[in-house]
Amino acid sequence: MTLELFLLLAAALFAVGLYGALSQQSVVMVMMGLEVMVAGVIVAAAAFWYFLAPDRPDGQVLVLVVVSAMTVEMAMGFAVVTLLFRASDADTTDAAAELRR
Amino acid sequence: MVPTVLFWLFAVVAVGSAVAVFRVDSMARATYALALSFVAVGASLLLLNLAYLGVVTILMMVMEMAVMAVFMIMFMMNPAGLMPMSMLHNQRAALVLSGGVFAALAAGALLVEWPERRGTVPDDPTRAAGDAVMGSKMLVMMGIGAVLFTTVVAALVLAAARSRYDRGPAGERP
Amino acid sequence: MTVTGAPAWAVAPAAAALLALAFAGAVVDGALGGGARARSGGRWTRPLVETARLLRQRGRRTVAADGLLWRVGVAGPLVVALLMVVVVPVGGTVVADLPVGVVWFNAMDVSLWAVAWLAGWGPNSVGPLVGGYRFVAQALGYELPLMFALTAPAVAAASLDLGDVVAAQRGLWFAVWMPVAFAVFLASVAAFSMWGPFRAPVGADLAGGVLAEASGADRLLLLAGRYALLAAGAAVGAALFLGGGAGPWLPGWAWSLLKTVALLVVLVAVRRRLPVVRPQRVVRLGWLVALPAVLLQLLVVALVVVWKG
Amino acid sequence: MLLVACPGATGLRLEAEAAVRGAGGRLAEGPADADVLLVVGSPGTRLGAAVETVWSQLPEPRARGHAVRPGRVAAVLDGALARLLDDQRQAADAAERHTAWPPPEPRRPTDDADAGPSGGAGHGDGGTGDGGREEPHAGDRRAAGPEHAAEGHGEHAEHGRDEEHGSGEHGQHGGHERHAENAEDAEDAEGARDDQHGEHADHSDHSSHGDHSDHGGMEMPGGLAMADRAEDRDGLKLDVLHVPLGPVLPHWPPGLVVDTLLQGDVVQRARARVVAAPGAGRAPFWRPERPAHRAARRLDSLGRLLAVAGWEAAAARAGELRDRLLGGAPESAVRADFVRLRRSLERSRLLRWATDGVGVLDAGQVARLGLPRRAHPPGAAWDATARWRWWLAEAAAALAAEPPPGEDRAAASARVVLDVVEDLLPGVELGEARLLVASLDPDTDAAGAAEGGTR
Repeated sequence: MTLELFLLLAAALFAVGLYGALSQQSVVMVMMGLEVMVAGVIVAAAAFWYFLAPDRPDGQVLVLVVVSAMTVEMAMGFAVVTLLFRASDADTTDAAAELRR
Repeated sequence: MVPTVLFWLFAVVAVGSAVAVFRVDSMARATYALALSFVAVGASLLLLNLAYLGVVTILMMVMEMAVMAVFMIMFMMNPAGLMPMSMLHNQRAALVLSGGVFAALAAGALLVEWPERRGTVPDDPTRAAGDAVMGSKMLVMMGIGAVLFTTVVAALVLAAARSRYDRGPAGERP
Repeated sequence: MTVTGAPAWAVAPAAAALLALAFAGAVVDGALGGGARARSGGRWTRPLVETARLLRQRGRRTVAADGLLWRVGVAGPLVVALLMVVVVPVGGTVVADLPVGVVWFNAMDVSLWAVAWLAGWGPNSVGPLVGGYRFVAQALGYELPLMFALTAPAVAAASLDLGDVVAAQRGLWFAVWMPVAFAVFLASVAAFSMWGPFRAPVGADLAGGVLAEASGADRLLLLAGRYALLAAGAAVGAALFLGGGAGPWLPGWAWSLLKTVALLVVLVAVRRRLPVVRPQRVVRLGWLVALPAVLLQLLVVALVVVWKG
Repeated sequence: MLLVACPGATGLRLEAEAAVRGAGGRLAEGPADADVLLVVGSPGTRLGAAVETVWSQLPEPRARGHAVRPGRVAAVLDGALARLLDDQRQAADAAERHTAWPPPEPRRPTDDADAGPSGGAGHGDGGTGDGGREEPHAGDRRAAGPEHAAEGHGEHAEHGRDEEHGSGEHGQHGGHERHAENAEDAEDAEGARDDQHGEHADHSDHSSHGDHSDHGGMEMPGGLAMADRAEDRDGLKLDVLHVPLGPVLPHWPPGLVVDTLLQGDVVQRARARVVAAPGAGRAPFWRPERPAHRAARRLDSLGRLLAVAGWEAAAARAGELRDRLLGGAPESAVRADFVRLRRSLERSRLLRWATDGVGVLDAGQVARLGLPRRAHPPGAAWDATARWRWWLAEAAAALAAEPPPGEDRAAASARVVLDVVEDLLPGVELGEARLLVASLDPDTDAAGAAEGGTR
């Protein structure tokens, strides 16, 4: 267990999430991609805390904030998707782009 | 030794199921693959002596995924993945970009000269975090609490125009 | 009393104890079931007969079922119950001495959302599906009150460790001065076990709901899982609110067991005595009655803790 | 044990319930939990087909019995139980059944799909196809898809979206042999049943009443139709499912089928009908001129409602009182227990929560149903709570040998009740729908005679 290993895990998660967020059409799937990216951030923050500065709680607080942010993102995301769905019967990003015009 | 083996186990599960999220047809499976990925992430946090954060991550994420599954199936075509179809766009660009990002991040992780470790892990990291949150960073916590609450209410008001469960968006769809 | 961790093999006796308790729950349920003067064996042996019957029965499959997810859902309740039990101190020992046992229990009961929903989703059939959704809807109602009900003992003990919570109850059980939290906790245990008035997810109006398509060993696992959840909930309740292994004369483990069994009997006995509360009502009850009540309780607890210094 | 009661077999049904209890068994909630399929009364064509489907869904080991004559139910049940324990026979059954999966595709001429009137005698699409439903359904169901999926879909509520292995197999080859092998139980009506069976084989298409809409000829996964989408009341366009409730459901009026259009667990549209049964409409079982029967009838309805509401203990008490009354116990002896039951029901807040506001009748409907104009607690709405209170009041009056309370009106026929059910069901959640039907409790015995009272 080294910092590098954990960071590699974080990087892998982040990249997978990025791929998902970019390649998926459905808004809900894009949200899932974002979630995976945030999971990578969580791992990285925790690893930095443990391996670099365990005597200071900042890393933990950061993780806590990130987890909360994730929940917020999810809740708002669902609300937006629901509204979108109701308004235009669409759940894909391409269709949402059309709404802008 | 044991922690290293466990770490690899969790890492493989986390990344593997994260990939599975975007590979499987069935929405239910995708959602629960993501949940599994988060459980593995939480478990790897446990390895870092972060019992509270690890368990809370598992708790929050499993709950989120359970609700997520409801929405997934509500809005997606073909929720059970019984019909083969592709819901992808600009896949190649996404692959290239995320591959590049991974390479850059990995290179950074391996090449950067990380500073020496300062201090030791406290006996009870949970207490340390609690002190931090409740002590000097009380404001942070209150802020988070307020934001969370507002979001939940806002989301529900937006989503549930006339919901049967008054507050809950669930229970609507098979 | 200090709590010490047990070696890893202690999982086996813990699992055995859980199954024994679950079986005891089934026996009590059968005994209280009443009614029939049974020709094949008395009331007390009914769970045995039922187990044998289900083991003999062949499992069945439905068309286009999601077999993998169904399996997860079927095995889930039992596994979750076991994971709950490993952090409960029995007398002076605990299988896994987790410093955040209370949160662990909470995380496990949340994973039941997923498990129950999967058990409903898997068979690709209307009854189970609606049952699974009912569980999630109901869970939205009870989860928040349960979280705060769990917080109350943790605040009073100033620790998330179940061992510390038990130790903090020397002199006065938490059940005595946090009755609201205790009641909400018990109701939530019944709810996540799909039991008593909260058994709408497996209701007769859905022809068995989540259980409707399960037969043979699948059904046995699900039913055993429900009893195991009740037992695990009772064990955690005994530790959180009834002082765990504290008591005169008898050794600690005996008291833990005794209190667990007592809670289990109470939970089991409720089953047939009350009609089912519809999930809508559960949500409304949870948010409008239980949540404010338990928040008030938490306030009282916090004030007491501050006042005591 | 799974009990399938046919319309017109109320007496047999009660006898069977007692026999099951006497054998230390309990009534299963669905085929998955059942070992024994016990059919009482004579099912007609449609119900027979439904019974075959259900039979194919029972897991091994399994046995079935068919009781037609009063007094023989316990013997039939014993026979079925003996066969259940016969290992050799069960092994043979299992082997036959599982080698036959997947069943040979039963190919039928495409144009057979809507040959309704010839042998189905008007109970095919007629019951569902009217009412101006927009969904493409009756008649244009997929001809190419596996038949077995369609059958199970049609008949069985709790399996609305699934089909267990081999109902196709059943219709084709397994069914007849096993039928013969089990025929020993059916002490009479042998010829009649053979006829029905032949008919069933010919017209099993009708058992799917069009819940398979044709998705432009796409091949459906597993032979199942995907859900359609339709507007819902939240303005979200969400999937809808066609799910028939009944005729084989626990605590459900015998032979009743309510074809519903479900969105999530909310009923969007409903059509109710009673499947035909030869035994229906003979001598009515309940004799309103006898007070004990009046009270027992009410207790029977009450027990069903309580079971649907999930209050097993009270349902069992109601059933016990009913049996005592029918067994000839004097009314005065039962009255004390009845009063106790009544008090505990009326005191139960949880029960009121379950039934309050379910199926509120307007004045016209009240008049059509022949209920007194004012609900029992004056000023209350005529919801399910008021109805079970009214039943209690009626039963109490009957036990006290008083004339029935309220205005003396003839009880409404099942068809009228079903019309009211159809009016009330849309917008109601599935569990509430069950309560609603139970609280109106149409008497299907007579309706089954008029070829289902289909319209």
